[in-house]
Amino acid sequence: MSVTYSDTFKEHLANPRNAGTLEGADAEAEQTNPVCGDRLRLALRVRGGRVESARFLAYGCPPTIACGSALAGMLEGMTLEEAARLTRSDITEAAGGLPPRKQHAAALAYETLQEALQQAEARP
Amino acid sequence: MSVTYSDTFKEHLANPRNAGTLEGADAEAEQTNPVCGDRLRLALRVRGGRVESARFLAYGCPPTIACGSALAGMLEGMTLEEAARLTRSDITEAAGGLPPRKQHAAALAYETLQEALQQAEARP
Amino acid sequence: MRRVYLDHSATTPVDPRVVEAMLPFLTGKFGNPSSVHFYGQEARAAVDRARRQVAELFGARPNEVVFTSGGTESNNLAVRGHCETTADYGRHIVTSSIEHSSVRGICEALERRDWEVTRLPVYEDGLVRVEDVRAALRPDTVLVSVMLANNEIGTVQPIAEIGALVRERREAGQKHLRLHTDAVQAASGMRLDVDELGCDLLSVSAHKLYAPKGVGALYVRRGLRLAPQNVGGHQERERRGGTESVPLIVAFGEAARLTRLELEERAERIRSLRDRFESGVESRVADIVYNGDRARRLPGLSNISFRFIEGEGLLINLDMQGVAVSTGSACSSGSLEPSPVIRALGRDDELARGSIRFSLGKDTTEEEIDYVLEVLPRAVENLRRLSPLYQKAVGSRQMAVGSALRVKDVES
Amino acid sequence: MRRVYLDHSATTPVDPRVVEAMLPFLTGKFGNPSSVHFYGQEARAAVDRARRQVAELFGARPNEVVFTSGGTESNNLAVRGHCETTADYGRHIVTSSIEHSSVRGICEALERRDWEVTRLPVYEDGLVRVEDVRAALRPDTVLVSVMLANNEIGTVQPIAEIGALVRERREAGQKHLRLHTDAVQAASGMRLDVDELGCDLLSVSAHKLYAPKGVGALYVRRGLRLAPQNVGGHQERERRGGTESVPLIVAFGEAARLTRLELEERAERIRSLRDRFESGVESRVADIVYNGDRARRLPGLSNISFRFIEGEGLLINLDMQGVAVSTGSACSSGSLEPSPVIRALGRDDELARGSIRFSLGKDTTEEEIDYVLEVLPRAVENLRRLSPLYQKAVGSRQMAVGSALRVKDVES
Ligand SMILES: Cc1ncc(COP(=O)(O)O)c(C=O)c1O
Ligand SMILES: Cc1ncc(COP(=O)(O)O)c(C=O)c1O
Repeated sequence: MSVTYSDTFKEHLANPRNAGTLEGADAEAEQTNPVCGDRLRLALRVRGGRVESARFLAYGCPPTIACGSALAGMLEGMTLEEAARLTRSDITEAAGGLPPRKQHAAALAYETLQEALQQAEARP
Repeated sequence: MSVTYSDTFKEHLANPRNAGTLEGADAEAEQTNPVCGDRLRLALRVRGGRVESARFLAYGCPPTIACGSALAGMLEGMTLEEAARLTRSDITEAAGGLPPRKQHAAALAYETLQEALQQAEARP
Repeated sequence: MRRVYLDHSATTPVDPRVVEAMLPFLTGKFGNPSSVHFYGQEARAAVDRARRQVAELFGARPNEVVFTSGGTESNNLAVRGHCETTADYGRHIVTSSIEHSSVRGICEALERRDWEVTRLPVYEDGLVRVEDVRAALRPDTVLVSVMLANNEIGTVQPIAEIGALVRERREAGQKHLRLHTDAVQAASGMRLDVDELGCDLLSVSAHKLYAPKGVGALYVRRGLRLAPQNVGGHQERERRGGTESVPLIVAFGEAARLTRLELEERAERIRSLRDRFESGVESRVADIVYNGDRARRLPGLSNISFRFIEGEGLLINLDMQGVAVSTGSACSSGSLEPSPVIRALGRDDELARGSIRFSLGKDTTEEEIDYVLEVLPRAVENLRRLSPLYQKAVGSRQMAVGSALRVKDVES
Repeated sequence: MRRVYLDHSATTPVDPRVVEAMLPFLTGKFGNPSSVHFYGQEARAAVDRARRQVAELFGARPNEVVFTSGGTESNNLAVRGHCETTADYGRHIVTSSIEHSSVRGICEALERRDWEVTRLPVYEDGLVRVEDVRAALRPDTVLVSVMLANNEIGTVQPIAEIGALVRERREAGQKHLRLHTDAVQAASGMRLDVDELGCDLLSVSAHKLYAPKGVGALYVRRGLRLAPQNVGGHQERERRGGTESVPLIVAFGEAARLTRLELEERAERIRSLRDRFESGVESRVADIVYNGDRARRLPGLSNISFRFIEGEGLLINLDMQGVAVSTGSACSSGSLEPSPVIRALGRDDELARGSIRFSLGKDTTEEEIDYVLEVLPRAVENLRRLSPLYQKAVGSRQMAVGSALRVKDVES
């Protein structure tokens, strides 16, 4: 049941980027993996169609944390259109890669992003 | 299938006592183990009710050789009565001991001795 | 980086004295014990000596010891070997719900071949009850297999009592009923005696005793016949085929000897370090739950669930700071496998996922424990601050998350 | 005493380079490959590297390699593992009459469970005929298991041809038919390539390759499913449970690497020493019979029957002079077991009992061979002079036995 993580991945774990919550967020999405119970929360502040700040909270195995960190980190500065074009593998790559059995973490991050973007777009 | 042999035993193998045949023997016995094919031949020259010379030949696993050597060696100088009192375990002991699975060698030596003694006693 | 190994239940480093003992059997004394010549006899003698040493470890006779390739094989040989022999007399096994995956796996395999398996519960204390064993026994039960000490929480089961019960049933006429106990974890922490335990089969593994991985032993009580599993060759009195690993067996023998000599001393040191560790954790980390009875357990083991966070995350965090521990939970695509042992204690998934096993060894030092006590609370805190569960729990306290976070790159 | 080891088919000394490679994995790098932390990853990486090295030894992919506790277990896993999986499609096995006791033993065990086994003859040359395989195949045959090289006489079987035949049948619709070959002896003497051989399963053992006893491997062709035999734990992709013996696996990997590098050079040296040995024996000892085809055999092996005498006696005699060899025959209470392999060549019991295997190794020297050539003729002569069979044979020649005997204490 052993798993090898990359240095980038470990760096996300040791020093997660953009952890926390956001006051006055324009979107606050939370998704749970119904099977394993992993949870990811993503908060965005959007200014002029661009993600000004992104924060995440995560409960679950290390890949969930690393994906949360990678996702929030790469979102800051992106336009909403750019963010909407992100794929699961973009997230995996930014997290430093995931072992085959841990791909569900990127899926969770992706779902959470979609929810957050919907909220952001629904804003006036 | 491993087997440990004693030093006495090995000495019998390295330097068998009384190996060979005997001209003008008073007894020449040969027994074969019908199961495994081991063979022992024992020749005795008897003078005044005493074994003057004893010689053996053996084909078979090392215990058969060692028992032949031990038996022939101990017989020389014995009276026929003494020889008749020898037991299987006397032979085993003189051979330096035998592993449990090799006890049949002493049995073969014992049988050959009995046949030889019968021949010797049948002599005028 | 400073490294502290607190995962001795997973495996142990080989004792230098054990390396010393085995080395000659790699190069010079390399014979095959089945060979009749000098090299073979030399190897045979070494295996015989090791067999005596291992037999002494659990108070058995040398010819009651079968060498195997490890604890897993010992368990396979015990359970399958006995069940195949007795299948005509009954097809029912009693075991516990917290056995090692090897015993668990064999029982499942037997179920697929029409055996019935009763899995006894453990309670919050992680202990099997003798009354439950009594109630589970049926006339067609041929095997009770309950581990002596659990590998995740270290709880020590009442094997002597179960042994007495099994013997009583056997004497009352259920003559094929036998008791197997997996003592792989127990061997490093408590004295073993097969007669006191009343077991008929007992498994041990060398690599939990400071010898190399790849060798173990099964105690088989005199008179008990097993269907061999690895067949071919006359080794181990026809009970286990295959050329004996002489160097590993010699190593195991030496490790058994040292264990027997030093057990009490090791256990005492380890227990006091473990106690220091636990009181240190208690005073530094809130919201923790101990798993398993804290009195009836191995001296070197401490299993703690940290609320709001997940075991593997904590494990990796500690690892990045040089501290090696383990968790019984695994999360992989599409399935969560929270430790079945912790679940069996009645804990919910979250607590089961947040459980960490710290297992100390004979060479663990006070400094190492203190280092872990420095690193662990910070790691727990950092993960909790990332945790939405924790945020919810403390939400009402209006905690200023951002400002308190010690992780980098955090804005309010 | 001078010692010459000519029993490399029984086992080999560990190469110092192999010892060197494995040592770090006993003490410092002692992790359990299943552990997630640093120690575990370090061990996992070492096992992965060794897996690549072993895969290269026989031209396979790393994930087609399953590590086991040795050749016996590899054979057990191959034959039983495949047969249990395919039992619904057929219960017939084709094998040879000269397999190693492990394959023989498993086939016998399967016969007791209602399998049918066809044992192909070998002829005076010790070789299986492909036409015999063809004739033995039935629609319900699921396994052909024929060894690549025999352990007693070294003959190399036509596995590539058998492989082509099996593939042909499989393509013709017999889709569960597979070929297993026991390459435990072959690995040290010839280059292996699973694709050229066309086999689906192939067994090797480290201790025949200058690595320690207690580790082996089974090649399992991609896509082939086996019923695991040692269950519990997720090791070896669920195909073989039990903590991996990292030091032994690392040793095996290094030995495989060295074998691959040095095979041709070793084989050539060994073959020329073997030829020197055989012509030396021929010129010094009468009444000998070679066992097995002398062309199609391993380079290091020479099996000779010495008429009129018995193998164990000669073995012990040689051993007392420091020369280690082996015999396939065993004589124990109430039963004679002349080597079944030599009997399969059509030899009578006497010749089968008088057979001795000389097996050379990579470090055997010319001086050692010359020493054996000095000692062997004398030992044979001494035993013959004790032999009533020999006496009968030379009787007519009126040989003066007593005077010619060189043994001590002999009178005329
Ligand atoms: C309780 C228990 N039983 C069995 C085993 C298996 O032993 P091995 O690792 O030697 O296969 C282990 C350890 O892994 C264990 O902890
Ligand atoms: C042909 C053959 N197969 C299998 C084996 C068994 O291998 P191991 O000794 O590793 O169990 C041996 C050697 O003993 C052998 O020579």
